[in-house]
Amino acid sequence: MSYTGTDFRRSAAAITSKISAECMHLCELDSAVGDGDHGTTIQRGTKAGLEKLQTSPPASLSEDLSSFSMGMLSSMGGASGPIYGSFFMGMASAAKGHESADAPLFLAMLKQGLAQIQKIGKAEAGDKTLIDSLSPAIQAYEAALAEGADFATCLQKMTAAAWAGVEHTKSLISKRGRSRYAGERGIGSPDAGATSMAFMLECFANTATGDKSCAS
Amino acid sequence: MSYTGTDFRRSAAAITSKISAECMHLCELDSAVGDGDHGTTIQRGTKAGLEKLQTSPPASLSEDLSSFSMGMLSSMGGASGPIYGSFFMGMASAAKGHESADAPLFLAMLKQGLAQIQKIGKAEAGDKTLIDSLSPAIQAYEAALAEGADFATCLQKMTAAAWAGVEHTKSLISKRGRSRYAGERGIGSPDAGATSMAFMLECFANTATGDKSCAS
Amino acid sequence: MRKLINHPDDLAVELIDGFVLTNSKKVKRVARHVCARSEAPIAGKVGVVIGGGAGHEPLFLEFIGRGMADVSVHGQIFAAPTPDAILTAIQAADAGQGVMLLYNNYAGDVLNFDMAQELARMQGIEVETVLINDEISAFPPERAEERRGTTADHIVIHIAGAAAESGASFAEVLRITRKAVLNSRSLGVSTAPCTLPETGLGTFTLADGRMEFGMGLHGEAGIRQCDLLTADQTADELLAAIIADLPFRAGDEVIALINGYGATTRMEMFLVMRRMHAWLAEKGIAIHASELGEFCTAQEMGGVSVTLMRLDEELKKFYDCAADSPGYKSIS
Amino acid sequence: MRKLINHPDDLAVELIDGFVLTNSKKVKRVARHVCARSEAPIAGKVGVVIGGGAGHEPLFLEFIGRGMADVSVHGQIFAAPTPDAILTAIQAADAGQGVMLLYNNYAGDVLNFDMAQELARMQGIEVETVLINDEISAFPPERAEERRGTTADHIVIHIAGAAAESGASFAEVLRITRKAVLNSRSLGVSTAPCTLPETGLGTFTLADGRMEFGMGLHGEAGIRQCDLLTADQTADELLAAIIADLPFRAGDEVIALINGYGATTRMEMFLVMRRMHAWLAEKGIAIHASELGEFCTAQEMGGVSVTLMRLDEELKKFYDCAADSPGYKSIS
Ligand SMILES: Nc1ncnc2c1ncn2[C@@H]1O[C@H](COP(=O)(O)OP(=O)(O)O)[C@@H](O)[C@H]1O
Ligand SMILES: Nc1ncnc2c1ncn2[C@@H]1O[C@H](COP(=O)(O)OP(=O)(O)O)[C@@H](O)[C@H]1O
Ligand SMILES: [Mg+2]
Ligand SMILES: [Mg+2]
Ligand SMILES: [Mg+2]
Ligand SMILES: [Mg+2]
Repeated sequence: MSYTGTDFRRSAAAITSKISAECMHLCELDSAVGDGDHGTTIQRGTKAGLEKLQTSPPASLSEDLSSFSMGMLSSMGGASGPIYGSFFMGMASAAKGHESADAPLFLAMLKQGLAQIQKIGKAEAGDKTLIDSLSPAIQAYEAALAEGADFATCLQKMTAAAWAGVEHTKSLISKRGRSRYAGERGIGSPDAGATSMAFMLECFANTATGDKSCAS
Repeated sequence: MSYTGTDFRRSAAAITSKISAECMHLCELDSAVGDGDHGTTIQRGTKAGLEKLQTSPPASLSEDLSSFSMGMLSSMGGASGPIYGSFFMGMASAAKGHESADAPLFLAMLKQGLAQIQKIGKAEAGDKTLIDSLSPAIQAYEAALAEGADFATCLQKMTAAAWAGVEHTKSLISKRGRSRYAGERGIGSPDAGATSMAFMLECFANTATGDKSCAS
Repeated sequence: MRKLINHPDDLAVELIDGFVLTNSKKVKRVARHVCARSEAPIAGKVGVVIGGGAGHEPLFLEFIGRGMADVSVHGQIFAAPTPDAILTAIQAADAGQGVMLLYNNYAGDVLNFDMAQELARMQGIEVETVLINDEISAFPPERAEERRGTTADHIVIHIAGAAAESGASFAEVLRITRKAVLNSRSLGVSTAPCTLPETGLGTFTLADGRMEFGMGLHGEAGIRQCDLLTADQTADELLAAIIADLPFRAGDEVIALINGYGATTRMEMFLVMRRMHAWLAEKGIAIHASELGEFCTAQEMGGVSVTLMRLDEELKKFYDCAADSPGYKSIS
Repeated sequence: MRKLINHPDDLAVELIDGFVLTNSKKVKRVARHVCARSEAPIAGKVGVVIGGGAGHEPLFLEFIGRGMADVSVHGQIFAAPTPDAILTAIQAADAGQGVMLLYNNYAGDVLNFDMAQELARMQGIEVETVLINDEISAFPPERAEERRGTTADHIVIHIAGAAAESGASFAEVLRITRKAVLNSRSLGVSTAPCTLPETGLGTFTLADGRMEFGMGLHGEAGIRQCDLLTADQTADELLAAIIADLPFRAGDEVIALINGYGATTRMEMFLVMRRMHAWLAEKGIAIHASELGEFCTAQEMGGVSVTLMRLDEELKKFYDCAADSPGYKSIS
């Protein structure tokens, strides 16, 4: 099994419809401590990213990730626009020169995505951001890979860890973005961005392994 | 029994405290179909009228009625300011040259008050205004007087008819002031101004007959 | 209640205090309820007095200044001013060239202003009245003289003020102002009620997601309630009624005005304005100027009104003059 | 919800459509999310770009014009604009004398504007950033660089715009603008929440009769909730905190500003202004000018903020220049 440009186009479609379905839910999460627009923002971004893919000729995995990133960047705004734009741009740059990704390359892509997020956003694990679902997800993936697990299993572990990370954000106090002002009042609510990130990773896993359940 | 300047000063005090006590109630009545300020407006007017009396030297019944009128006129504004100002001014002009009012003169005063209201406000009986408590009140008074009733009885009949008039305004469609726009939607609510007029007439009656219950 | 106030009895006076302090370089306090532009009365100029109940700010309080009115007189919240205050206002505006009383056609206002007009005439001051009655919903065109004044106010006041400023005679100022009124039509829609600050009582009830056309500025009942329409649909309904009323026709040139009633966002106003431009273009009606803002409010009522004023060359000339009042500025 | 909108996705673009139609004589559309004063870029003049999330109108959209900014760029409601739109805005302001990016210090804005600044520099445009951070509640003075920008915006923009208009060099415009920011302090209180037009969700909950100090412009949590205070008490609390923060001292000369957040009546603002004048007089702080209005809103949020800006001769000179933008006019 390897992850191709075609797979990413399927992932992008799955992500877009999943995010649309969860739009109000994500807004409600953001509304508890932030300004309530994360759902509409990420929906706008994924739609624009997908449209960019659909209107551009077949291209490499890296080029497609980069197009998706540009679609998000030029449509989202807010804090999450540059953050998600950077994530996909990081994945694109790690994929450069490869027709498709095997399990180790996909890990490198995720790591490069995280690195770009941290480069631009300066957040650490524990700040109650989408890093708190992405970072444990990458760790779980890496641990599974080190134990010799296959690609599909790595992706499953990744997804489970992402959702555990979302759950963990409930206990955190935000240090970034609009939710930081809520301080301890934010305890009990999961972070909106961590949640959207978990949906994305889940869609990656499902499309990579051929599971269509995410493309509802 | 006759109604003197001193009696009017007592009436004015009784009216003022009664209106203050009923202020919110009158606002609520006005709020159903008008703009909800009749209570505060008439409260402001009676307070100002009373203050005018209290800060002016002892004077005739007519002069005191006229001072009270001026106090209302220069403090109330709205539709009810000129209307109530005219009412007391009419009473004052009918009382002119008399030390005190007996039952027939008091009737003349009421009639002159009503005439002034109609001169300035152009409303007819049935338009759902304070005329709809004042006018039947005067008729009841006049009928009692014609039947030979004493002053106190005339005043009691007046008060009862005023309240019956208030009750009757519930069935009327407003043709004057802000409430006219409500049309049939105003049916069921008594007119605010008719209600404040009934309180005033009741206070007149109580103070004239020595009943202090109104000066609560 | 959700309002920042002190003692309810002091509202009207304290709000005028704050207004005068805010604009001390350009306005002065003449009496508790009366404010004037600093230079009033202005020699050789017809005086313009405006006024009404408070609670509609910036109307009328803040529309005094160059190219606007000379004096404004206010009552309590939603209550017409008293005759003695209006008389003081007339005196403060009088430079011997005549004084025009320009206000909205409500029973309470007419009663009080008419009394003051009588008193002023008895003092030998030449005074005439022009009533503003632009709101179309409450009465059909045949009964236009019973209609209420609403959101055409500040442009009528501006044209009157500019005409007076130009040195026009009393008769001319009256004629031009009446023409401005006769060519103005407004209709609004409310989306949220407001509360009276003295009592905390609501002026009317309106469920979330409902709207009422023709609701008055003091919560007077409107003509039609319905489920909330879109901005475009709302503009369509308001414009169709207004255009048919004058009627406005292809080739006319107008001022196109959107007024917010209080809690309305400028976003909503811009959406309605956007549609209005498309509408008028389609009808062949030219827009000489667009205005958008809160000019006439009903406390924190939600909703908008649309006003159109048809211009001829004379009205256009005065409209295009500069206006410099705290509540309305126009830089030509 | 109680708002007049069309399709939620189109809000930001349609509101800009309406803005440009309303002000077509003085502003132009540069791109979907970018507007400029008609003359921009202006030869020989430093360019000033302002922007941020939409939904705070008139901020920033309407503060372009003479003595104000050259270009404004907007995102969706409460969401910072995107880097490509900001880049377009920079290009539209660039007359070769340098372009200043002037906006409020929020994480989302900084991320997007910084990206655009990089892109513009790669194209050889000289670009620098000045962040506005006048709001005192969220961080102590030692962490002032983390503070948010709020209701000092339009006076900072005016001083920046007037300085640029005067022909000052890029370095001078940056210095003067930074000085204006450093001398500004704001604090607000919310009395009623607002709803996001896209979703109808409230940004926060606040019971009737309660108020929250330091509430952010997007519903970010404040620092203290309490029962509704009077207008005077509210002014006292806001001023005590602001004055201690800079600190402002006897002998200082200031601009005293009251901003309404959306659903606030001007009546309430005038009451707070009234008390502010008494307060500052007592402290020996002179008021050079008072401003009152809705300059920076958070949809239909209720409440007010107070802003003080301490002036020196240089700031006063630029503040006193004329401003002619759709959202803010000052006639000198
Ligand atoms: N510096 C940061 N690094 C990583 N993620 C961040 C950062 N700041 C904010 N986020 C994420 O962005 C989400 C909010 O996104 P969104 O609501 O779209 O933007 P905004 O805060 O501008 O309204 C947060 O829930 C958080 O996960
Ligand atoms: N033309 C009129 N003649 C007699 N009474 C009137 C007239 N117009 C209004 N009123 C009375 O005034 C009352 C309203 O007074 P108020 O609320 O104080 O004034 P406003 O209508 O200006 O708010 C009505 O309830 C009615 O009884
Ligand atoms: Mg958000
Ligand atoms: Mg009333
Ligand atoms: Mg009233
Ligand atoms: Mg946002």
